[in-house]
Amino acid sequence: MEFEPITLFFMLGILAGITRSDLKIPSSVYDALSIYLLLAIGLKGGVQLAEHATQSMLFDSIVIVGIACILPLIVFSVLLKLGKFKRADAASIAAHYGSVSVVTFSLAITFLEQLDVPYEGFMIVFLVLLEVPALVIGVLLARYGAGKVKWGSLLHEVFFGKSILLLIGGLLIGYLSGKDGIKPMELVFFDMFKGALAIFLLEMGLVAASRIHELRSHGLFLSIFAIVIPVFNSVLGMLTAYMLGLSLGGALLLATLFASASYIAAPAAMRVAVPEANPALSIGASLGVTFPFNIVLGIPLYYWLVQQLYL
Amino acid sequence: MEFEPITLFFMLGILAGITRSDLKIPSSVYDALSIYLLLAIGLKGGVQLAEHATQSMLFDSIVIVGIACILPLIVFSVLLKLGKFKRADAASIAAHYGSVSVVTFSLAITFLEQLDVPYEGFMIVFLVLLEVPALVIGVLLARYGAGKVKWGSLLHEVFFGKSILLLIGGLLIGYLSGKDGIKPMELVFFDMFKGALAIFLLEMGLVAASRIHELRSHGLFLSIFAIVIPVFNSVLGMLTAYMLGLSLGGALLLATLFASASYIAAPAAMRVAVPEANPALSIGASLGVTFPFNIVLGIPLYYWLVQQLYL
Amino acid sequence: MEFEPITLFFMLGILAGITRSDLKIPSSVYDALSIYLLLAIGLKGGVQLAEHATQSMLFDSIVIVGIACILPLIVFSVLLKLGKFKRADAASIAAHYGSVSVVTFSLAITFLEQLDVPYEGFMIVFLVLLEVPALVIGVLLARYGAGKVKWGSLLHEVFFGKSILLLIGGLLIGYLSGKDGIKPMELVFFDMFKGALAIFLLEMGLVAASRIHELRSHGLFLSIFAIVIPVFNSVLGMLTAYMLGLSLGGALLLATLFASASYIAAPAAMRVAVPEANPALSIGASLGVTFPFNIVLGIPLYYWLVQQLYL
Amino acid sequence: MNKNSMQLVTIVCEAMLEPYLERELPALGAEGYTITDARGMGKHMGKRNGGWRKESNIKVEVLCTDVVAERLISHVLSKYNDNYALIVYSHERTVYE
Amino acid sequence: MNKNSMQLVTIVCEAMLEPYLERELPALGAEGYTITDARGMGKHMGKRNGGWRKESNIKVEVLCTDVVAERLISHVLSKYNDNYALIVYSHERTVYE
Amino acid sequence: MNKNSMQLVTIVCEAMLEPYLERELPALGAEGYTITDARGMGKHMGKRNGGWRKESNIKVEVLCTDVVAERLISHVLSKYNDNYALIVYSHERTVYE
Ligand SMILES: Nc1ncnc2c1ncn2[C@@H]1O[C@H](COP(=O)(O)O)[C@@H](O)[C@H]1O
Ligand SMILES: Nc1ncnc2c1ncn2[C@@H]1O[C@H](COP(=O)(O)O)[C@@H](O)[C@H]1O
Ligand SMILES: Nc1ncnc2c1ncn2[C@@H]1O[C@H](COP(=O)(O)O)[C@@H](O)[C@H]1O
Ligand code: NA
Ligand code: NA
Ligand code: NA
Repeated sequence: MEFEPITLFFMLGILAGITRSDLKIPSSVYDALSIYLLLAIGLKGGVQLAEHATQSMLFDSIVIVGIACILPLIVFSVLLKLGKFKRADAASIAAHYGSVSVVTFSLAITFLEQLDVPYEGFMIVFLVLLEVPALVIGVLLARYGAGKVKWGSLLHEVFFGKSILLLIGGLLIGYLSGKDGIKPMELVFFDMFKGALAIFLLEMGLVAASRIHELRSHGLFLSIFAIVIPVFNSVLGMLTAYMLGLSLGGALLLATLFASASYIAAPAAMRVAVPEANPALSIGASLGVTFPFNIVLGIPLYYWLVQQLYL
Repeated sequence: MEFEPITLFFMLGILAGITRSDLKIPSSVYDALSIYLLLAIGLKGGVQLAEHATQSMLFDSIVIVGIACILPLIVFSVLLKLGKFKRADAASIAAHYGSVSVVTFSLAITFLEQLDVPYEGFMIVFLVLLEVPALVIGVLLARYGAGKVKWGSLLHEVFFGKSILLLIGGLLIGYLSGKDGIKPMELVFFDMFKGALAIFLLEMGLVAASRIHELRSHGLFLSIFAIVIPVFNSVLGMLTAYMLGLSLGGALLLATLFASASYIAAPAAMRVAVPEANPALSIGASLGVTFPFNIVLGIPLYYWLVQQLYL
Repeated sequence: MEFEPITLFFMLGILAGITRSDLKIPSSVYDALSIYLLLAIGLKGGVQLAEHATQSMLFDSIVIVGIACILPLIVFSVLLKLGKFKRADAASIAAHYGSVSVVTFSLAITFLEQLDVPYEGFMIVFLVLLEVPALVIGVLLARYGAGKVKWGSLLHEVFFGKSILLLIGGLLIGYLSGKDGIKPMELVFFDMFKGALAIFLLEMGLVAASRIHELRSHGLFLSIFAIVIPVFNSVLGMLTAYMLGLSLGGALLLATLFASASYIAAPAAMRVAVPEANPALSIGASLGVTFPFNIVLGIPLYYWLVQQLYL
Repeated sequence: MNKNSMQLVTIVCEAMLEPYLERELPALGAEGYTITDARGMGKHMGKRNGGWRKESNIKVEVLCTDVVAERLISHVLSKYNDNYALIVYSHERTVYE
Repeated sequence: MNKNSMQLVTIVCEAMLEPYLERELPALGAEGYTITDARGMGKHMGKRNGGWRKESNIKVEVLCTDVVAERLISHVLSKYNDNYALIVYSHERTVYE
Repeated sequence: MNKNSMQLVTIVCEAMLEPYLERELPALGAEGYTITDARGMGKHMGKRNGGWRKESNIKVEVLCTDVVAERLISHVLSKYNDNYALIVYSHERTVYE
């Protein structure tokens, strides 16, 4: 049996977390790695975009964002009706699951590259486009008929928050510099990517291990939710991709985007815009359950599903 | 049109700074990057020196340092007479503009390598030599006829301050190890250089954006000063290079050295030796105006000027 | 004369330390580098193990660990009888010298690779095996006939302390992924190793320079001790290797393992289990004297000795 | 060397409130503040710990007059105490100039 | 805005004691604590400075009742003062809710 | 458990003063000190903020007798207050041994 080392790094982190090892990744290293990963992903997308941008991308984008907007609405109803969650909590969790996780996306790319499966280079554009709308919908759901929204703070938090800024910034730099301009930096931003991701996942394992404990209230319901919803969303994603005529690799990436839950941009935005929501619930579910699930089982599962669809 | 990605990284940092994004490069990462850049520049110079040291270097050095000592005197008079600055402030700013910026120098090297223009490898020696004298002159100007100078603290601050220590240390290590000895470290210290510089410039953009605000008093005068003086100094630099028979590439490097203003060694040294000078003025000018100017417009301008001179 | 750049980096750190330069490697960078080095060493060992594991390794391990257990007993008697140290201090120092230093080991590997001398890839397994037993023996020596031992805390500290966890974790990941699985990470974990080690040694020089001052009491005795004992232990190590039929490279590595003294795992473990021991003595000796000695003179000396043995 | 008696108000809260407090404290009359990074545990932990690492608190200290202290404290409590991890305390201090 | 008078107990000690204190303080009745990283020098420096960099202290602050304060202080002193670098002090503080 | 009443002197200043204070405080009679990294704003900000990032202050705390406190405070104020960002305050504290 073959093991994917990146997943093993994640598991080592989990192990260190649950055995209460004194292993700690300094928070500045964590910050540095996340800045690096966001920039690298953006640059990669930008270079690809400069070479392979297609006419149909605009149409594809509109369809994908449209369908993606349904996700938080479904999640919200499930939590409110079935889960008996408070309105604010349901809305906040919906925003997390409607938005996306850059690291999960990176792992799907790594997964495809390991198997030599091609994919559309411009998928990174969808990553950027999908990050934001669910956050806005989450706030609207929380505030519907109640209280006023600090839209100014929220939009600022979202658009000038570091995830979007670095992704779009990287995208633009990659696009403007092109493949040749980026060449002297390829070593750092492209070739080192997988190694850096491995160290980042070690840390993510440590964090995820500490997050699972937070699912004290609503624990069972949320845990099941945090596995069922991603699978459901992934199916929606691959069907959308199939419909739009994306390649098999592209379908896996879109499925993974839909399935992934945000744990960086969404918590920050919700803490500002819906502060009465309990962040332990949303982060516990997205980071403590969904992220590990996607990394270890989800991506291979979605790949298998996509293969059936593309037979 | 072609864009240089490193400059784009700097602009992304500026943008993040002025939009008050939450993007922050942890200070330990900034420190680590600056240690890395200083060492890498030193090593590169040392290896080159081991291979290409020439007899005329000593003579060249004396001429260059001699001419460089005139720079702070000119700057000082301009500030005192035209700008009506306080003696201490004029002296401190003169020290900043007489000394040099390692990062600006690195960008000029990157600029030449992008265009495949050769340059004298030993230029790095001049970088080291030019860092110090202006600081001493600055202190003398501030103290002339007044107060006593803590020369002990100052000299210690300058020679065992990390910039000089790492530059000279790297130079020696590179020189003693030679090209073959350094080979197993080339990947880290040479090939990764440009990528690391890009991330560093992202941070420099953030810092520069926060520094420009400090030019409240004397703002207009200092802003013009911070653009005119570098151009003037660069011309002095390229004439010196021409006179000494350096190559076109070498002339651009010397022009850039003369044009650049220190924002690491000089602030630290002036804070110790001339504490009554207002650091907001000198850092606001050197880091908030001159550094961005040199990075974005200055180096291409100096290159164009050098080309005219070397026709 | 040829200089090894890594040693020069260490000396630059020492120089910065004793001249009280303001050069400081941020502690988070130090932590990040040590995590990286431990993982990289582990991965390297794991990949080699997957390819070259031999039947005789189990037997070799038992012999090596058995002989290694004698080391702390000798050290303990020397300190107690000859050095008139307190029981707790003697036991704690014995634990440090019985255990091993991962960085010293890395340098021995680098030394062999520079000279193109082959070695058994599975030596890293002995590194892991030798880290622990001396710590247990140290505690037993301190507690013999007195007080009770918090074995729970101690064993947890040792086995889930980050050194062992990362070494064993890296070993397992390397073993499970194999050479091909690790390939996309080779750049980061293998090719960058020597450069990262150089920066780490710069910091180690700074730390070592600050540690030597701590040898105030017992200073002379401990300083001599900290040079004689490693040489003695190295001879024991190379004889063991010779006896077991290891290669010349393997013998140098085992000699270095025996000669090296722990300065990460042992201090942490002793602080928990034998808190009345004075850590300034053990760290002063192991980090302030033995580590520099091994890096600069020890490894070449052991190599010369091993060559005589393997003539 | 002048001596003044002033209140030292200490606010320990989630790090994400830093930019907000930085804007609000001076507006409420604080002439300065000092911030240090902190981590901690309190009664509301788990229920409203918003940071996504344990190490995500800040400690904000403000030296100010009694009047300003009163104003800062009641502002911070009324605006943030319901939804954010927070603790506020104060004491008199002698300040030298 | 309620005011209570409480003790603020401050413990400055080696960073390696953090996990131990984190377990023991709540068990002794502390309802919360705040920790910041610190570095320093004291009388026992050199003799028992266990960290292997200078920057290895922590400052632990606990707001609590007099009874709990007494308990924390005597526990910490009796358990750790002999073998670890440590200093403990306290003062009254007004806490607002 | 002995109780002593001592002054806790707090100095918040530019980080670059750390090596100077480290040498001067013990010479003036301090038996120890604790330093934490801090950032902040004050009246002189902009006019003499020498650090080249916002995060460049330190907070130095010294527990000492009244006499030493007086000495430290007047030394620090007279030597550094003119040209460096700085604030100094103190209060009595109960120290346990
Ligand atoms: N009793 C206490 N003593 C010291 N610090 C406390 C105490 N209670 C809370 N804190 C600090 O205030 C933060 C927020 O507290 P809470 O809102 O109770 O979770 C905690 O993370 C601690 O840093
Ligand atoms: N007089 C003092 N004032 C402030 N902090 C102190 C004092 N004495 C000791 N400390 C702190 O307590 C730690 C341990 O002190 P000690 O056990 O005396 O070495 C030191 O590293 C300082 O951080
Ligand atoms: N009123 C205040 N309250 C708390 N900290 C202050 C206050 N004023 C100044 N500081 C701190 O002292 C430093 C120097 O102050 P200043 O010299 O006024 O710029 C600031 O950066 C703050 O960290
Ligand atoms: Na999603
Ligand atoms: Na210059
Ligand atoms: Na050993």
